[in-house]
Amino acid sequence: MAKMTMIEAVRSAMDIMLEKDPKVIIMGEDVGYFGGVFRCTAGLQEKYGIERVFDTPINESAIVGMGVGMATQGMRPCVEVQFADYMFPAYDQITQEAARIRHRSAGQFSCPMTIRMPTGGGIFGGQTHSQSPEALFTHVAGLKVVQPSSPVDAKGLLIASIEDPDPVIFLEPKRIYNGPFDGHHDAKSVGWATHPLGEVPEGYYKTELGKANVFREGEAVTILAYGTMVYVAEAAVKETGIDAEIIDLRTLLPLDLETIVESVKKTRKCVVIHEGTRTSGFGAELIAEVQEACFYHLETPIVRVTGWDAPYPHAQEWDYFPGPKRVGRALVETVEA
Amino acid sequence: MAKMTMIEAVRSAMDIMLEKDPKVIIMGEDVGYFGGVFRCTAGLQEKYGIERVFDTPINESAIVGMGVGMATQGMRPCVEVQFADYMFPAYDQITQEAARIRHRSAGQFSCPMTIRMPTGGGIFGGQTHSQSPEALFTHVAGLKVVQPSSPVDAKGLLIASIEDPDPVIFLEPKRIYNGPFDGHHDAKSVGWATHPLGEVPEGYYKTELGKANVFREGEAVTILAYGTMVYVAEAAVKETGIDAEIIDLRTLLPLDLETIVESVKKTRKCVVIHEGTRTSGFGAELIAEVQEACFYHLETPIVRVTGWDAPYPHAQEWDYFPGPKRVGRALVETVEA
Amino acid sequence: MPIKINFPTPSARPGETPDFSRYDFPEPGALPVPPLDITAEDTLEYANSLIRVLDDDGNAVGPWADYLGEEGNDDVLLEGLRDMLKMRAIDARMLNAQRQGKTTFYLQCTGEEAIGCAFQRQLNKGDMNFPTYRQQSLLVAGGYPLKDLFGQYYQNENDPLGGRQLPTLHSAKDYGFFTISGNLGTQYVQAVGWAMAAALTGTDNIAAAWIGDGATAASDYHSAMVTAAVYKPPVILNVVNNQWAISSFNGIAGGTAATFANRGVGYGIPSIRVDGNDFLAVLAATKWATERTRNSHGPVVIEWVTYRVAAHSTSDDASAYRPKDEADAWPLGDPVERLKQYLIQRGKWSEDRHKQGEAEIMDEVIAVQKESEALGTFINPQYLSPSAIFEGVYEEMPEHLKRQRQEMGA
Amino acid sequence: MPIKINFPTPSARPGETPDFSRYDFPEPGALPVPPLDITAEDTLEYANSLIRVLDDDGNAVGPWADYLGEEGNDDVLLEGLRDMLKMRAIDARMLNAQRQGKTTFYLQCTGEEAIGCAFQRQLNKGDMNFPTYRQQSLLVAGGYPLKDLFGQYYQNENDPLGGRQLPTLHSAKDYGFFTISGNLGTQYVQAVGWAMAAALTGTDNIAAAWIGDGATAASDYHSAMVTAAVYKPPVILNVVNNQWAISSFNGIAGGTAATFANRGVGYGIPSIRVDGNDFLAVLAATKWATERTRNSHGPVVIEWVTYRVAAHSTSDDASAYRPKDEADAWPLGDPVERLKQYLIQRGKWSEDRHKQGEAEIMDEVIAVQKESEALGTFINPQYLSPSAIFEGVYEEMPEHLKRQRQEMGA
Ligand SMILES: Cc1ncc(C[n+]2csc(CCOP(=O)(O)OP(=O)(O)O)c2C)c(N)n1
Ligand SMILES: Cc1ncc(C[n+]2csc(CCOP(=O)(O)OP(=O)(O)O)c2C)c(N)n1
Ligand SMILES: [Mg+2]
Ligand SMILES: [Mg+2]
Repeated sequence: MAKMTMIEAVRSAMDIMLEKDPKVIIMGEDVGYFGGVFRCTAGLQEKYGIERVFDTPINESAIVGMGVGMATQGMRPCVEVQFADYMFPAYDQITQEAARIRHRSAGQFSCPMTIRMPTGGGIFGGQTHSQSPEALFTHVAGLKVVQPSSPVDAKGLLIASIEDPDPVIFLEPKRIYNGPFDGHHDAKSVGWATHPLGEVPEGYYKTELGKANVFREGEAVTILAYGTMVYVAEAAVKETGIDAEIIDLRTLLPLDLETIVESVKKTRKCVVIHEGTRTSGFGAELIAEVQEACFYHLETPIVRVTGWDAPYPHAQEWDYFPGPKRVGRALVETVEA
Repeated sequence: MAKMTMIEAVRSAMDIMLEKDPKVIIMGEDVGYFGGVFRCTAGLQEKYGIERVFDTPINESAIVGMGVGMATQGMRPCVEVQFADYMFPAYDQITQEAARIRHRSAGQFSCPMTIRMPTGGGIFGGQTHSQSPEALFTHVAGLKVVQPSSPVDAKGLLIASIEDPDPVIFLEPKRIYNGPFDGHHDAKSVGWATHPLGEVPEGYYKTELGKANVFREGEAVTILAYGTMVYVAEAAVKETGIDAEIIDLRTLLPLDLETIVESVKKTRKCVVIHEGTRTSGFGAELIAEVQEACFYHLETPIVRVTGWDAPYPHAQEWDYFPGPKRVGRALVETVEA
Repeated sequence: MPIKINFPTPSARPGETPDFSRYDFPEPGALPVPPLDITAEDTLEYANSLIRVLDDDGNAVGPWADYLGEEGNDDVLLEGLRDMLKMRAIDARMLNAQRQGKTTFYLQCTGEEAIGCAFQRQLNKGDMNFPTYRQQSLLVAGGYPLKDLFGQYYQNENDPLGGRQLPTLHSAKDYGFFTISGNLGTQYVQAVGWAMAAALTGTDNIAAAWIGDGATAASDYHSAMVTAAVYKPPVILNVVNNQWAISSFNGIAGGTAATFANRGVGYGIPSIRVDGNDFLAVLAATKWATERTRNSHGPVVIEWVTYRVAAHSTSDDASAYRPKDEADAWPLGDPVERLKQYLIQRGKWSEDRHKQGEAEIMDEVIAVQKESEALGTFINPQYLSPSAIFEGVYEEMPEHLKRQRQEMGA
Repeated sequence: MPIKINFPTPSARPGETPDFSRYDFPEPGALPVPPLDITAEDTLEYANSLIRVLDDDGNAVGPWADYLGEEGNDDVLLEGLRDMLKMRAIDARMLNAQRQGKTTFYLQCTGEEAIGCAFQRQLNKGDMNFPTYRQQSLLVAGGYPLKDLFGQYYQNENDPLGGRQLPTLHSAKDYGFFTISGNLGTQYVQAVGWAMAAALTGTDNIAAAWIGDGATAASDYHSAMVTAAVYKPPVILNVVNNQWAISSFNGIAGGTAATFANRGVGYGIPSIRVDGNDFLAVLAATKWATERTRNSHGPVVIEWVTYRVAAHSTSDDASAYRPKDEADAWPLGDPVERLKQYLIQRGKWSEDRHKQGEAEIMDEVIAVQKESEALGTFINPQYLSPSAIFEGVYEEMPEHLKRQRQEMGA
C-alpha cells in the first residue's frame, strides 16, 4: 500500500500496464516529455521510451482516430484528451467509429482503446475547462463510461479499462485529482494523503467495470452520484444529518442498476446529482430507470441537483457548481415530503 | 392552401425566407444546382442565384463554422447537413461555438442560424443514414431543437426557426417526407396529398417554437412523441383501441412542459416513444420532468418505447424500429397496470 | 468597393457540351521514376503532372514501363483484365438487381476498376486497405469470395456481417480490407494509426488509405495528413479523384485551386499524380509506393485521376447535374478498353477472346448471384436473426442489452 | 524487416544548448514584393523563405521597405513602439497579479508583440479579427480601453463579459475583435464565413483569422483552408509560428516536414512567410495582404515566424521542457529591441527616451490597473450577479431557465 493522489494512481495504472503489456501505448497532447498538463504521465516516456509514450498534434480526432487504427491492428492504446471540453472534435471518431467497429464488422475487428479525459469544474477554468459531457457518451451504444471518485478506484478502474476488450471513456474528475472536495470552496482543502481512499496498492489490481459502490449506507434516501459529487453528497449528509445512502456509480455505462434498485427499494426516496447541465444530463437516465423499476416503492418524486442549463461560467463558478447547500436542500425536501 | 409533401413544405419555407430577407442564404452539400439529395432545395439556386444558394465542400464542421461566421456578421444562414448521421464532425462547432456565442460575448455577437438535417430511419439506410441524435442536442444549452411531424408544421416551424435569433437544430423525419408512416412497413404507403396535414398555406406564416401540439385528445394515457413516431402512436391507438392522448412535442428544446403536465395530470399515465437509442435518449429527460411534476398524479411507471441500444441495423430494420406493435404493447401494459 | 468572392461551377451542366479543357495532361512516358527516398519538395513536378504508361496506340512507354518490368508481364495483365471484367460484370448485375428491388442499394465503380484491381496486386498478405464504398475492386482482385460479396448485397445468410451493414459497406479482415464506415474521411487517419501500430509491433506491413476527391474536404483528411507528416508511418494515402462527389464537381473540394497531390506536397509528404485509367501506370506507381513505404521512407500521397462513369449510387440520377455524355469525353478513356488494346497490340488478346472472356466471367458471376438469390433477397427476404442487433455491441453482452433483447422477444 | 517510423524531438531540452540551426533565414531585403494577384504557385519561394526588412544594424532594407513607404514613417513607428511597450507592461503586470492571486489565469504574448501591434494598424473600421488567446496586442494597438481589459482580468463590474469568460478570452465587437473560443481552431473557419458574408452583403470589410503553429493541426484549420481555397473570400489566414504549443515544439504539428506557409501553397492559396519580430516587415506584409484581399484577389496565408518567450500561460512552467535560455538564442531577436534600434539609428529615439517612455507607459498601465483592482480582484471578489449565468443563453429566457434561476434563488 502507498499513499497516492488520483494523479499518481492514474499514472501507476498506466505504468503497470505499459510494463505488463507491450501492446499498450500512451499518446496525447503534451503527454510525452512533459508528462501531461496534469502530470498524469510524468516520467513514463523516460521509463518506456518515445515509441510507447509520445506527444500528438493538437487534433483530438487524430488522437482517437489513430487510436482506432492501432486498436484494430491489435494494440491497446490508452490516449489522453487534455480536457473533456476538447473531446468534441473527436466525437465522430468516438461515437461513429470506435464504438461501432466490433458490431459493424461482425467481430472481425475490435477496438480496445481507453480514452482518458479530465472532467468537471471547480478549478476556475471557465466554460472550456469545466464541462461534464458524460451524458454525451452514455447515449452511445458500444462505449463504456467510467468515472472514479478516489485514487484507489481510479487505479483499479483504469487498469480494468485498459484491459477491457471494448472502448472505454475514462473521465477523471480533475477537481479531486489532489484531494476530495466537498463543494465548500472556501474551506481548507485536504489531500488524498490523509484520506483512506488515498491508500492504493502498489501493484496490479482491477476494479470491475459495471459495479457501483455503496459509498455510505443509509436508510432515509438514496443519493446517486459519481466523481466529485460523491464528496458533495457526503458533505450534504453530514450537514443535514439525514441518513442517506450514497451510491457511487463508478461505471455509468453499463449501469449497475441492481445495486441502485436495491437501495431505492429500501429507502423509497432518491436524489440524483451531477455537475453537468441538467436537461438530458445523465441524471435523466437514472431517473427514467429508477422510476420504472421502483415506481411502486417510491414515496416522493426523484429530484435532480445539477449544473444549470448554461455554459459553465468563470466568475460565478460557485453559483453554478451544485454544492452541498443545494444538495442538502434537495435532501431535506425529499425526506420531509 | 396547397397540397405539399414535407419536402415541398420545407422548400416553400426556404423560398419564402430567401424572398423576404436578403440576409438569408442556403448552403450545404449538393443543395445548389442539384437541389439536395432529398430535393428540399430544388429550384432555389436557379431562382435566387448561386450567391444565395450554393454547394459546400464535404465538411460539416466547415458548413456550420462558416454559418457561425456569417450569422455573427449579420446574415441568417440556413444550412443543411445531408443526414443527421453526418452532423458529428460539426458537433464541436454546433455545441461549443454556435450555441455559446451570445452568452460568452455577453450579447455582442449572436448566431441566428438554422441547421436542417434529415433524421431517423425506416428507409433501409443502415447505421449511417438512420440515426436520431436529438438527445445530443437537447443536452446543449443555447440550442433550440425542433422536429416537425407534418408538412404544415414543417413549413411554419422552419420559417420560425430561420427568423429565430438563436441557433436552431431542425430535424426533418425523412421517413415521412413523402407521407405519414404508421410503422407498418408492409402496408401500402400513402402520400401527404391525401392527408389533411398536407394542406399547407402557400404564403408566409409561423408556427411558434416551444409549443407542443395535442395531436389527439384522449383520457386513458398520455403518449409523448415527435416526428414519425406521432403516426406510430396513432396506429397503436387505433389498433389497441386505447383512448390515448397523443402529444406531438414539435419543439424538444425548449420543451412545452405545461402542455405535457396538464395532459399527464389528466390521464395519470404516460408512455414516451422515440426512435433514437434508449439509454440517455430524449425519453429519459421527458420521464425525469414528468415524474417530478406529476408524481402524485401518476398511477403507473412511465415507460419508454425506443430504438434499441445498438447501431441501427440494415437487414433487421423492422426489428429495430419501435413500431405500433411495441408501442401498443406498452399502452396495454400501462393502461392495464 | 464591394469585394467579390468565387463560386466554382463545373465546365458543363446537362444540355451543355462536356468540357475537360481545364486539364492539360502530359504525354505518356514523360515523367521519370523518382528515387524511393525522394523529398516532398522534389515531388512537386509529379504532383502537378501525371504519370502515364499506356499511349493512345496501346503501347507501354517511358521509364515507368521499364520500372514495372516483369511485374507487368502479359500473364499479370491478362489476370488484371479479367479482374476488371469481373468487377464490371458485378456492377452491371447489381445495378439491375437493385432496379428489381432485390437489394436496397448499390454503388458502381465503373470507370475506376484499374485503380483497385492493379493496386491490390502489389499488396502483401497482412497489409491493410482502409477503403471507401467505391473500392470493391480491391476485394474482387484480392480473391474475396463472390459468395460473400453477394451474401452482403442480398443480406442473406451468406452475409458475413449478418445484415448489420449497408450492402456495399464490406469488411474483410482476412483480405486486408478494413470495415468501411459510411462517414466520409474517418478512416483516412485510422489508416495512419494502423500503419504506426504495424511498425511499432515490428511487422513489415503497410496500410493503404482511400478517399474520394470530395471527401478530401472532410476534417479527418487533415488529421491523417498531419499525423502522416509527423510520424512518417508506412501508409499510402490514396485520393481517388473521379471528378465528382455526388452532384458536386471537384472544384467544390478545392480541386480547381490546386491538384490534390499538390496539397500533399504542401504538408511535406512526397506526392505523385497518376493516370487512374491506365492499368500499367497504376501497377507501376503502386510498386513504387509500396516499395517506398515498406522500406521505411515514410508515407506517400497518390492522386489517381479518373472519372466516375456511373451515377453516384443507385439512389442518384447523374443526368440531373452533368451532361449525359460526359464520360465519353473523358480524356483518359476507359481502363478496360485501354488494357484490352494493349494486350491485343501485343498479340495476347483479341476482340473475340475479349467477348468470350466477358461472357465467361459474366456466367461465373451470374452463377454465384443465382445461388445467392436462392438464399434470399430483399424481394424475398429470409429470416436473419433480429438478435444479431444486440450481438457484438460489446464483446460480452451487458445486462441492459440482455433485458432489451428479452423485451424484443428475440 | 520491421519498418521504422519517426517521433520528432526538439533540438534541445532543459540542460542542453539551444539550437536553431534547423532554420536558415535569408538576409533582410532578399525578397521582392509580389503583385497583388500573384498565384499560389508563384508564392512558393515566399512560403519557404522569409520576408524581412530590418537588418542586424537596424536599417530598413529592400523592396518591402520601399513598398511600405510613408506607412512606415517615424511617427507610425514611434506609436508602434509605444503599443508594444504598453503590451509588454500589461504582460508584466498581469503575470505578477496572477502570482499574487488577483486573477485566476493569464497568458503572455511576450516576444510576439510586433505581430498584433503592426497588423492592427492596417485594418479598417469594420474589419474583423478572429484571434486566439495570444493576440491581445490587437486590442492594445486598436485602442481598446485598458479599463475593459483589466475589468475582465479581474472579473469585476468593469468586465464587459460579466464574468462569463476566462480573463484572457476577450470579445470586443466594436474593436473588430471576435469573441475568442477556448477550443482551438474553430474560429479559423468562422473567419472564412464572416469574410464571405462581408462580401455577400456588399461591404469592403475583410476578416483576419489567427491560429498558432500547434493549432494548425486542428481539424478546423483544414475546414478553413478548403473553404478559403474554394470561395476565395477576403480573409487573411494568419499562422503565428512561435515554435511551441505548450510543451510540444512545432515539429509535432508537422512544422519540420514543411513550413506552414508551404502548406498554404499546397491548398492553392497564395502564402508568404514573414519575420514576425520585425515590426516593419509585419507592417509591410500586412499592407500587401490587406490590399490584396480588399481588392478581391482572394485569401492569403501569412506564416509569422516568431518565438514564444514566456511560458504557455501562468499555469505552465516552460523550464520543464525547454532550455531556460532558448529565447535568447532565437535568431530573429526581440521585436521591441529591433524597432528601438531602428528608431535610435534614425535619430528619432534614444536609450534615455526609451527608458522614460517605458516608465510613462508603465505608470499609465499601473494607474488603470489600480483603479480596476479597487473594484475587486480574485483576492477581494466583488459580487457579480449570479443570474448573469442565465442571461444571454438565449435572446429571450425560456421557461426552464426561469425556473432554474428561481431555484438558484438569484
Ligand atoms: C461525413 C459525411 N458527410 C456526407 C456524406 C454523404 N456522402 C456520401 S458519398 C458523398 C460524396 C463523396 O464524394 P467523393 O469523396 O468524391 O467519392 P466518390 O463518391 O466520388 O467515390 C457524400 C457527400 C457522408 N457519407 N459522410
Ligand atoms: C481543441 C483543443 N485542444 C486542446 C486545447 C488545449 N490547449 C490550449 S493552448 C494549446 C497549445 C496551442 O499552441 P499554439 O497553437 O502553438 O498556440 P500558442 O499557445 O503557441 O500561441 C493547447 C494544446 C484546446 N484549447 N483546444
Ligand atoms: Mg469523387
Ligand atoms: Mg505556438
